Amino acid sequence: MAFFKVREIVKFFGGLAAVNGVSFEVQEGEICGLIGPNGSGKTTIFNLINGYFPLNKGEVIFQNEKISGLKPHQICQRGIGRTFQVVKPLKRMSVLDNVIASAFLRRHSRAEAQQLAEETIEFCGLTHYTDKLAKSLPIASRKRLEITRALATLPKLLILDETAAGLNPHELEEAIGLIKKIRDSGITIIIVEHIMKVIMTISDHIVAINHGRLIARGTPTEVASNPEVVKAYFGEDYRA
Amino acid sequence: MRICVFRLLAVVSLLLMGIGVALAAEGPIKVGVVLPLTGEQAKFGEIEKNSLLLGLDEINKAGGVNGRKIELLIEDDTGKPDVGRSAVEKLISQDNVVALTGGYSSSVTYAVCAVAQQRKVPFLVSTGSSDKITEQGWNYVFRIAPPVSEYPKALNSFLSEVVKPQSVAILYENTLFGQSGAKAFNEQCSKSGIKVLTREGYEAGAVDFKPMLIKVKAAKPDFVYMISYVMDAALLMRQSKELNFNPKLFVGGGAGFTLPEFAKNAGAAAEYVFSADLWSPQLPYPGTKEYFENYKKRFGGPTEYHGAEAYGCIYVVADALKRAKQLTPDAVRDALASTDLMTAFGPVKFVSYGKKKQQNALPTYLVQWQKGILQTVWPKNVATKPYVYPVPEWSSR
Amino acid sequence: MEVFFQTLVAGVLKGGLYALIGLGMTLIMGVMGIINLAHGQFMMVAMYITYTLFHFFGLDPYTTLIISMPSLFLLGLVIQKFLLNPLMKVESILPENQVLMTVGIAMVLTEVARFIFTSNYLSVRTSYSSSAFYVGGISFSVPLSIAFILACLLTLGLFLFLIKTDLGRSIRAVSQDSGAAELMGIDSAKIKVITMGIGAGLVASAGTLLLPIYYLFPDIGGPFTTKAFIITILGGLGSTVGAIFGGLILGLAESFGATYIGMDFEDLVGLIIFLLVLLFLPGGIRRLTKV
Amino acid sequence: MKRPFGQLFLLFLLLILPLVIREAYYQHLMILVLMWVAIGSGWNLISGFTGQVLFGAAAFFGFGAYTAALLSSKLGLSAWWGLPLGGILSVAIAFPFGWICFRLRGPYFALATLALNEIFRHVATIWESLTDGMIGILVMQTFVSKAPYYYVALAIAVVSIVVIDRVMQSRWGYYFVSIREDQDAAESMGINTLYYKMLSLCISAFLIGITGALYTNYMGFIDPKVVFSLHDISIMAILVGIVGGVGTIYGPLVGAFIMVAVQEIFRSGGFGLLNFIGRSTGWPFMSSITKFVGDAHVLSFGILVIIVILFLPNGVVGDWPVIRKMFVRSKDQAV
Repeated sequence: MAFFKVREIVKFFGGLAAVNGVSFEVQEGEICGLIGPNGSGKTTIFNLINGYFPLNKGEVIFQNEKISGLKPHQICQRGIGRTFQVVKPLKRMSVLDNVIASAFLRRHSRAEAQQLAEETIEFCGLTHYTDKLAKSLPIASRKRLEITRALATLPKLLILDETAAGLNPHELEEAIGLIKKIRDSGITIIIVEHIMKVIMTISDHIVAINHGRLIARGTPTEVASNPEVVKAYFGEDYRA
Repeated sequence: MRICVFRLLAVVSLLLMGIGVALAAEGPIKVGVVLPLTGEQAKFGEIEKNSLLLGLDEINKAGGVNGRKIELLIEDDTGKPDVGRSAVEKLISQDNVVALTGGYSSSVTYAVCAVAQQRKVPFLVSTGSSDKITEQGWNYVFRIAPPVSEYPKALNSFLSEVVKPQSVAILYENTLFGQSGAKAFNEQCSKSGIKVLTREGYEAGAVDFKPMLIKVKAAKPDFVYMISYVMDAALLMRQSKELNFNPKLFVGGGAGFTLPEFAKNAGAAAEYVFSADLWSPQLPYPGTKEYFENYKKRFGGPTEYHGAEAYGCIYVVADALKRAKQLTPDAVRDALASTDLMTAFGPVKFVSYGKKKQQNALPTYLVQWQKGILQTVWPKNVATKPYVYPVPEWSSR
Repeated sequence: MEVFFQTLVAGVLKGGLYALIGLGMTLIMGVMGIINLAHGQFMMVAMYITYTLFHFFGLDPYTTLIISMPSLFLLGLVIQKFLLNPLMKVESILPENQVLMTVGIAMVLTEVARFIFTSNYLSVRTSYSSSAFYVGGISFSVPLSIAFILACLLTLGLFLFLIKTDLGRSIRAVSQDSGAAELMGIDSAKIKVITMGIGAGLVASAGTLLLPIYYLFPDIGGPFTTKAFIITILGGLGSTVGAIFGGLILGLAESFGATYIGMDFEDLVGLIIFLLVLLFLPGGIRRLTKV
Repeated sequence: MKRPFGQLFLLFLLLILPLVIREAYYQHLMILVLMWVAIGSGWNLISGFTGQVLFGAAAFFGFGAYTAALLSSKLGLSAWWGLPLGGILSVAIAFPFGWICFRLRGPYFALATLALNEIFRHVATIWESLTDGMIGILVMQTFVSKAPYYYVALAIAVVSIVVIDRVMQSRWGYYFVSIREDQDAAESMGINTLYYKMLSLCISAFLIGITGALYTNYMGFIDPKVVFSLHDISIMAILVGIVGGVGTIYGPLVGAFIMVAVQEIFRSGGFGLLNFIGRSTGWPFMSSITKFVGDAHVLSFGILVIIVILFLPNGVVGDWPVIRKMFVRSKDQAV
């Protein structure tokens, strides 16, 4: 049985199918990349996994448990952490408090939560921002804060939505390093990324979608050479 | 930072205390007044205040009380009970008044009464019409105006002697005045065998009374009894006319139906409408007419029964101060209790009956709008004009 | 049967007036995304303008529309420009501080009116104030009928303005997505100022039309603010056609509630419908009609 | 609580206050301030800390007040039982209240609470067989002295502040603020937002409810228009919160003090100061100034709101550094 499985999920917005019968599996300990052109339904899939939108059809299974139909917070409690494409820092709280709030999910006393938060902040390399208000952070650090916050819930599966978008090359290297570090600590990752360099270097396994449908899956090299992917994804990307 | 906040608090409190102490000075005989001078009820607070001042000047000009002048300390209760309580606490503990008067809305009046009773300062309520106010056994509280349940006393005899109706529809606003008036009238009707077809409350300030009136019209009552405030009263009459609704008579339960604005607003629809009333300028009491004229001269507008209540109050207070053995609240209370005075508002004597204590038992009247003028029509001995009954239908006017 | 039809007529006529009150609010809420809790107070100001013109210059209340509407338009402009727009730059903990600001504005308008005109009840009496015509025994109030027709005309006018003119299109663009509109070169702050002006002008017309059949005092605004947001939520934000339906539904619900349940329940009926719509039909009637 | 001395000193001052200031008038004002501290704190928890702007504080206030009044009028019990019971029943009513309103966000939430506030008032007015409608309910006051009421009010105010202070340092507090800052993010952090919003509302309702019950005991008379008042309770609670400081522990304390003081200063013409000047100087225009000031008290509330929102969006406590800078700046320049 797979660690994480999405089966035939369907989501309609109005009359439009944003996601139409997508299925894929993720094995424990791997990084799974989710790719597709703009508007192909990647973020929608994340929101469906996360429980932010209810599913119209299909199911999501995590560690042999059906999690579709649960609320986002319940899904988080089951061990799935996520970040948002448009970052959602808790602006008027310090970075530490942001992470403490999140760490409270697994630690019940204030001191323990703070300890976990500090460890996680250090793990993610945000230590020098610890006491800054989240709203004062530059964009790269905000994205990192999102990851830190998600990690502090001690997830088994982490879903990253466009974590590298808008970063400069140096920050990009750091981000890739962080993601690998997270994987090495034993957390499974699903990542949506626009920047091919990132996704190709770190993914063990890639799922490509277009128009809400699965068009290819396999290793990065397999997917990159898939003609449909090239047509749908790279074609459009080049034009842009 | 917190320290600073506290320091600020401390400084301000000290300042407030200082001012309070500085102002407790000697002066003429001090009487406290609590009235709504701002907020929604300010209109009547203002009329009562003016009437008090009118009476005060007359009394002081005539030599005051045993040679000493009276000073009125008028506080605004803004129509809120907690603020009214602030006002009365201030009057008693800072200004050391020997007596209190005023009190417009019942909720504020109640709060003021409770303080007056606890602090043993006599309080002569001018309006506050809730029955309960004089039913608490409080010996420092007096009321010059009749309680709301007694407003239609004169109407009852008129109904049983002249109209002899079978059925009635009671319409009332959802206020203390409306709800308790409707309840009392309902009981009276069932006692005298008049069938109450509908009893309908409404939120004061409604735009459209037609739905209610349509229903009442379909029920075909002999007469309609309405307890409404002035503008609602005018709308009710205008819309009844629009709907061509013709019961034998429309009767108002005081308040809105007797004010000049009612006639002005309702126009032709006000004609022949009856109303219970506590006071009118044509009543044959000494000083009634003069009060009405002087008020108009000095303040440029007409007065009505609330003003007369207040005007009566200041004379009653002055009378009690005159008779009091000494100028202490207790002595003034005793003097008030033995009041027997004729005022422009009517005879004032505080009696106990039923559950009530120290309540002025005042006769009430029935008035009718005739050619745009409010005429007293019942009881016959004080009538200024004969009543018009039966009332012609709208279409035949 | 007469009871039923008379109730129906009363509800529809009152609904027309309500629609006019809701029209300005729906525009403001649609574009600004805020609730204008000073809406009824705008109407109160317009009523005082009408009263003053009637009382001191003898103008017919309906003629004063040409003065009350532009005056309130200006008032709306000023309030939006100097009190509400600056808030977009002020960072505060509660995003609803614009709403709280309108509460403050409402208090100030009410008290200023009380300062000038005292708490006295004022009214404007005209020959047609309480006249009615009868169709088959059912009475139609003349001033309410006029208000109803004017409400329809103004709605139509607003509808055309929003669809046909550039300014109207800009307003609709800001209403749908203020950020995107800004990217397309629309000065959204300016559009908000104009929208507030138009919204205030529209409710001014409602006030002026209401005055001959009603009366006036400084605290009159509050209940109408409540009605305005009920209508807006019923009709759907930013939907002019929705405001008409919202107004009619509220008018009818109140009338039928008053006739068949009891006049006590008139206001309750409106509030309960409001909650039901918020909960079970978010987006209001607009979601059903898609206009 | 790094520096508890300031707080303890304040508490000590408040404890001995009735012994120092014996005038019932000031004691009454202090009772009002303390009641508003509790109501303001309650409002601040759900609105300032949890970010759900409540326009319906009067619903809980009135519910608590009516619980106490009905206990006495219908069951013949002491209205003091209303304090615990009013709080608990307010919490009970907070569940359906929250169930309805928490489906909505932002301004819609605010509108829904406003609507519920009005619905409560209408029901209390119409349901005459239970509440006696606008005739109101009378409760005999237990004490002549103000001191017992003062200490009860003080206890409620202190409990509100301490409870909120404790809560805000705990997990709940972190969750409340997370919800205020971003509900979606909070949800993704494993926070059951509905549950914690409800929890926050329940604590608020409890604090506001017992204050309502105290109001009944203290004032002795309630009617729907007074205790379910949108303007005098719900909006006043918001004013206390935003003037003092949204989302600060001591904001409601400062806000309550300012609001009650402003109201009283305007109402009484600067505690009679204007009258005093008028009398001692004999200037005839002083009386019209006094009247003007008296009339302006609600106006001053309105202007205060506008100024605070424009210039001190975080209230006096929240923007204290800004205020201090305004006054201290000149000193800095001199140096």
